[in-house]
Amino acid sequence: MTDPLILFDLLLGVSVVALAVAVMGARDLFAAIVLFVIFGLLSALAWARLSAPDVALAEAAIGTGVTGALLLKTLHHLRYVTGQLDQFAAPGMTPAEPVPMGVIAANAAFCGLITLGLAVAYLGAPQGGPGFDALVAEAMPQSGVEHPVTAVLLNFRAYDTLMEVVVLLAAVIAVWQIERGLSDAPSPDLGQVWQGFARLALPAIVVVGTYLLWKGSEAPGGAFQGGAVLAAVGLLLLLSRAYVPRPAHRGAARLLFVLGTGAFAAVALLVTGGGRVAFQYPPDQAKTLILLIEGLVTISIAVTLAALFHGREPVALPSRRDHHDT
Amino acid sequence: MTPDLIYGLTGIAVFAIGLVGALCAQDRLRRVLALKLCSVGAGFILVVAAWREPPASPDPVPHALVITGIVVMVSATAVALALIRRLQTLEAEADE
Amino acid sequence: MNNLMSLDPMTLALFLPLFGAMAAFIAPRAASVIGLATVLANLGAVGWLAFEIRAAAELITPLGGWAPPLGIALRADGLSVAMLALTGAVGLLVSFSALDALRDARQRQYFWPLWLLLLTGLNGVYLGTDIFNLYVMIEVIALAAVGLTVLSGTREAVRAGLEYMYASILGALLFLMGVGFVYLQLGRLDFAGLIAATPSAALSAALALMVVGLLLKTALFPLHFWLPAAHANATAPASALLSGLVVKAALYIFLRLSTYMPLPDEILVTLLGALGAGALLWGSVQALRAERLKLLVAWSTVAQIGLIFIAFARAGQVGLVESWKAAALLILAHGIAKSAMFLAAGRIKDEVGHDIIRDLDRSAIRPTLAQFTFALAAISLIGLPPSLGFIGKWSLMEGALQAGYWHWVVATMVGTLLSVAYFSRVFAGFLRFDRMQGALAEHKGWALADLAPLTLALAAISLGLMAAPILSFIELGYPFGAMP
Amino acid sequence: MNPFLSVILVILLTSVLAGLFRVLRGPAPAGRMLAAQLFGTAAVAMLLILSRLMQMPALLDVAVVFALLSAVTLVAFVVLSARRIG
Repeated sequence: MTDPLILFDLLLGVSVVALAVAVMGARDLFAAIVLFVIFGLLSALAWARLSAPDVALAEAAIGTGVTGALLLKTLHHLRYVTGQLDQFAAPGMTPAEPVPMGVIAANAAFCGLITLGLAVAYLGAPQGGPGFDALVAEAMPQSGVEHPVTAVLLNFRAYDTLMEVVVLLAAVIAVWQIERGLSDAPSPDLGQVWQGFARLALPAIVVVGTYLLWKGSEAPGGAFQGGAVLAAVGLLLLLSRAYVPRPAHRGAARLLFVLGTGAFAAVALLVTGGGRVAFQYPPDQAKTLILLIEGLVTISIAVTLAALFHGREPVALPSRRDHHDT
Repeated sequence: MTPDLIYGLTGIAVFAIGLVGALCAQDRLRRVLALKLCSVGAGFILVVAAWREPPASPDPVPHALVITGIVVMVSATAVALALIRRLQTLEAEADE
Repeated sequence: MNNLMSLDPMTLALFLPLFGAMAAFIAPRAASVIGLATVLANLGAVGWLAFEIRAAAELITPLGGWAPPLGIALRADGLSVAMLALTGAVGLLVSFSALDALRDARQRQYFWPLWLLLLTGLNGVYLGTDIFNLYVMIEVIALAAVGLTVLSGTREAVRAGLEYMYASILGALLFLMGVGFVYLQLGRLDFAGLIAATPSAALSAALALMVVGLLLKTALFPLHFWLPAAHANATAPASALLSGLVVKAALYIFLRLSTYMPLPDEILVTLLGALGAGALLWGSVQALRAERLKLLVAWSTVAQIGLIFIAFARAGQVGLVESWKAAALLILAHGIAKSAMFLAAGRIKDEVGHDIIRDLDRSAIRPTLAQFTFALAAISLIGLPPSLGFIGKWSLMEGALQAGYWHWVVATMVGTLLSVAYFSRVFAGFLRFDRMQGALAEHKGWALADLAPLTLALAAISLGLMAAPILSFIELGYPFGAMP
Repeated sequence: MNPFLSVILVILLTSVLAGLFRVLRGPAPAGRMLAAQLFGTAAVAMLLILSRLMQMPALLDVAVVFALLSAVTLVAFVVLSARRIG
């Protein structure tokens, strides 16, 4: 018996590939970014089809949502710097000499060969083969949470997750270091519509973000998805200039960036003793500790993602740069 | 034919398209897009590998790994984009 | 007290730099103090670990109490402790010289957190036993390293940093795809699972993806395109860290992987050696043509990486069990000597005001001690006795001769001659007094900042005398001997 | 299994693909963005159906996040693509 969903799967798979081609092929950069966002959402849909709601959430919120906003912001900045802000089209931003067709063909042939090899290897691998299923099932009762993905992220492989938060911290430090100066593209004054939208959307986003974090211990969701959704609040505040980062906020921002990583690492170290190694939470306190870590990590992720979107370290704005006087 | 087969081949194709883009694209922003495609392709493989025939629930470990990979990738993207913005500013200053 | 007693040095080596990085980021004014204290403490932890390894040969800590494959274990053996010690010691000396070399307050403020995060990532790689964990670690390293590359903020540095970033991300993603294929086939990701695996198409694909990703990260010819600009345009301490330590992380993972998942064919081993020979020639030729001192040093890194791959391939597949020792010796020698050389080059550039090789002899000011340091480091890189580099090359050629692989001997000889040639360009400049201008009173022969590079260069030379104990130490815990 | 719902899924997906034409051809960014918004809406619908078909209530949360994020992307677009004022 064939599942009637197979037709949907086939169509979705083909569309994902077609969109990937379109992202690379679209001449207009803005179109490429929009296509990329759609591509990300379609991939998330495919992952939902593969019974991976956590991954679909993370991809939709972080891989597509935050990334899409970052890309749009960068494109806007590039157009501003190169003085192309008034044009409709956004062809390539980098001065480039055309690549000879031969090189492209050679690369494509090379990648085609790789694809073929990977496909053969993939088809030869055991389908639905061995995995961690049994091990996870066995260890779940001692993990302190009910949702397996959360148990893996914050207990079984918490070391990976700590390092992932460290990557985020490294990114924000590097970004603050890289970008300096003030060159910020002007943004329009958002009128009444925005006021109404903000009144509705911001509380809704906060509620959803908190909800995702809260239910992470027993159902799909958790720190990363919740943090990314909460970061959307920061994005909106920054975009609308309802919040303008000031130099005086730098200290607080630094504290918030390291809060999650610091708390995570501190808990991991403090539980050692009495024969326990790092990250080995005492079983009866595991749930409390995991929730504590998740809560603090969520705050850090939200703030860090918003800061990554903002880009620069906050610096003093000279008074002459007032955008509303035009 | 099962979903894992379809999406597994999808993932490999997406990875390869990203690879072509990363090697050929000249535009800086588009190269970032190409790398993002590669990361989604790799995510597909892990999610597909975790999939089990419906009544059974999938293996949670690869799911956690993909979530980690997504967060790592957004960090790397943010740094690359910051470099692009900074570089464009510096080049614009040099042109003036 | 109970808490302290149950801490093991491996956990300390991971967490100390992490906490140091966070502290240095929160308190930018105290960053230098925090940084130095952390690097010292890290070296202490590594010393403790070395002490324990001498007794126990290998140490394993399953983090979280979950045994692999579900959990992630930290494992240390002779080789990983040697790499940790290299990182810790070179890192400490580079940190000292950073105190002087970074004069800009902004650079100081960001150097420390980024460098300590880099240290976290490096220590994590050397203690890791899980390939997905290694992926996350190489990303930590990549982001911190790119941040360090662009620390100087010049246009060239940012451009080089962006190229480096692309190469890094692509390398990491290839590695991640490989991880996916390993999971597909084996359903587990720890080293023990790799060792026990039987060969299959998916594993070969995984190995190919991971190796190509690592080669991109370690900049083996022809995937070296990002390295020279990135290393030449960074500030001196950053260059020393990037060239001396960062490329070694990917090399180390490659060494581990290639023994846990043996390359399926001898032709591939030869191919890697051939790429190494290509790197040796191409890097040397470019170094001969380089106009700037730092660029020359960066190109010589490309050549030396090639040499390490020749050392890896020197005795073919059968000899791999022995060949990794020659490669490991060369890695250690290059790490020490190259960081000394970059620091010395930075000192010369600081004092003279430029680093154009052609004009070096015309400078009014001769930083004598920095030049001496540069020469000492070059001796180790060229491979003159009794330096550590000499022992590495000797071991390389000995193995190649025993296996009857004359071509590797020839390649090494040619590479050595070329390295003599390109370093001589610099020496020629140092030794010419005839065009000296300016009064003798202005001459600064040496400064306190020369101490760190000099120590490194002296270590690169004198450690050659201790090659036998080093070799027996890296064999502890049989990093690769366990292979059938 | 409900074949009727599966058919609706396929139709929704096809309608989205038709909208891609506008994204590719442009020429105005606003048109492109609107097509993407249309897509966001359709994706929410598809997730709702999938959650029913696969008996996976968790997909409802994914749908909520999709809906919220498409609103945020729209704001980002409006702010960032607005041409210089004045």
